Amino acid sequence: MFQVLLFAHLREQVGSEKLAIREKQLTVKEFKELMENQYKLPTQGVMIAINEKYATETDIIAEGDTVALIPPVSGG
Amino acid sequence: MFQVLLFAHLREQVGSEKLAIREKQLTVKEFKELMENQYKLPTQGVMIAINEKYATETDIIAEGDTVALIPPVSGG
Amino acid sequence: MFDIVSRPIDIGKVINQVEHRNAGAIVTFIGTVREMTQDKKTLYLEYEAYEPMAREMLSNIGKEIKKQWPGTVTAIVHRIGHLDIGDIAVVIAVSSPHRSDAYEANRYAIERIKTLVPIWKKEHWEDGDLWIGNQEGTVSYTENQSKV
Amino acid sequence: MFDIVSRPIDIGKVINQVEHRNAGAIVTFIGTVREMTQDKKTLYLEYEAYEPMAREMLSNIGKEIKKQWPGTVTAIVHRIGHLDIGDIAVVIAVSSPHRSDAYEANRYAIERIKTLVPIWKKEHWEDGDLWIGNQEGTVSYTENQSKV
Repeated sequence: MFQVLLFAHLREQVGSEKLAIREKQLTVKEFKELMENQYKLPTQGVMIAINEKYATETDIIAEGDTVALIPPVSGG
Repeated sequence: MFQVLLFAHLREQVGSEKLAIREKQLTVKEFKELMENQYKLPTQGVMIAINEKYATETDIIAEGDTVALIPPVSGG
Repeated sequence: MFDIVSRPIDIGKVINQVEHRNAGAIVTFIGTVREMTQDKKTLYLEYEAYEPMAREMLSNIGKEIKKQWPGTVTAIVHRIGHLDIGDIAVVIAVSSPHRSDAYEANRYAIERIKTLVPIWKKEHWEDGDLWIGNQEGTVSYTENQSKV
Repeated sequence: MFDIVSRPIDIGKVINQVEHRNAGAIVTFIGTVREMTQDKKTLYLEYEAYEPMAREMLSNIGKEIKKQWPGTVTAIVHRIGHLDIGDIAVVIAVSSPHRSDAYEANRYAIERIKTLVPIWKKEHWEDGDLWIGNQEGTVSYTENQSKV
């Protein structure tokens, strides 16, 4: 199991700031497919952070990680 | 007659912040020659202001004007 | 000093962080909440951040700058929460022995923030609100939002 | 606000002059007295100005900027007299709806000041002093000065 943090419009869409995903291990690519298919969350242009670092498609999400969906940012 | 204001090293060289020039009318070019020859003041790279505006070589300095010798600046 | 805060930013304190005996130039960028964007009138903004990651990334931007422009010192503070028109959202201060580096490094910092640091703003207008999708407001997430 | 002053400059007051509801970006340049230039250690500086002309020229730089970058607001204050290491010699603040203009206009202002505005600095070192002859310290008036 691992946690997924949601921000901005994704948080509002889900109505929650966290999801708990009952998977042992996923690549980032597989994780994005899961978000699209099961949670209907758009992931185009959305970056993935694992434990507060940006990840690439082939990085592995493991048990206990904190994953975040990072839509295009607009700070500054 | 007109007044000449001196700044920075030129003021220190002359030991005074003002000169009074007893001429009725001079071009800037003539004025610079006067400064070089009679006052031994270097005028290379020195800009001339007449009444607080930068002047060109052919501008006329007239009775009552305030002239300033402006060596290369170093503010900022 | 690289921080995400919920209270007004004290510009002077951010500048103090980068002052030192061999700083000849300090360039600061202050991002404020603007009322008009094209013809739309903003009422207020809300900023949200992934705080620990945003703090870490601001600090990384400082390290990148020190590497690329040796001798510079950088401080960045970004505010989150409710901001009214004219309020300060971000202050970036960069000091350097020479001015050219301070301007360039400061510009680099704001461009990095607007591309990479996990902070989002939601614009509130009279007729709706919207999470802004990228730094120039050219991408937005209309499908999930109230009509604007 | 375009001024030549003999007392410490209040950065916040200069910034206040350029804040307005449609300023999304404020870029400031703060010029401070640096201790080391190459291997020479500065003890203090003296700045002198042709005050009325310098004030007028600062104000003209503001007008040039408004013309070249519409929507910007500029304030410039330069200090003269005795300045110690770390003291602020000049503050330039430019606000603009968009950041790019604010950076460019601010940079333009400092370059204009260093080329055109009748202000001079005299560096004091342990072994002498010298009026600095141009903005980069590459021209000086050695013939009239104590040996350095």
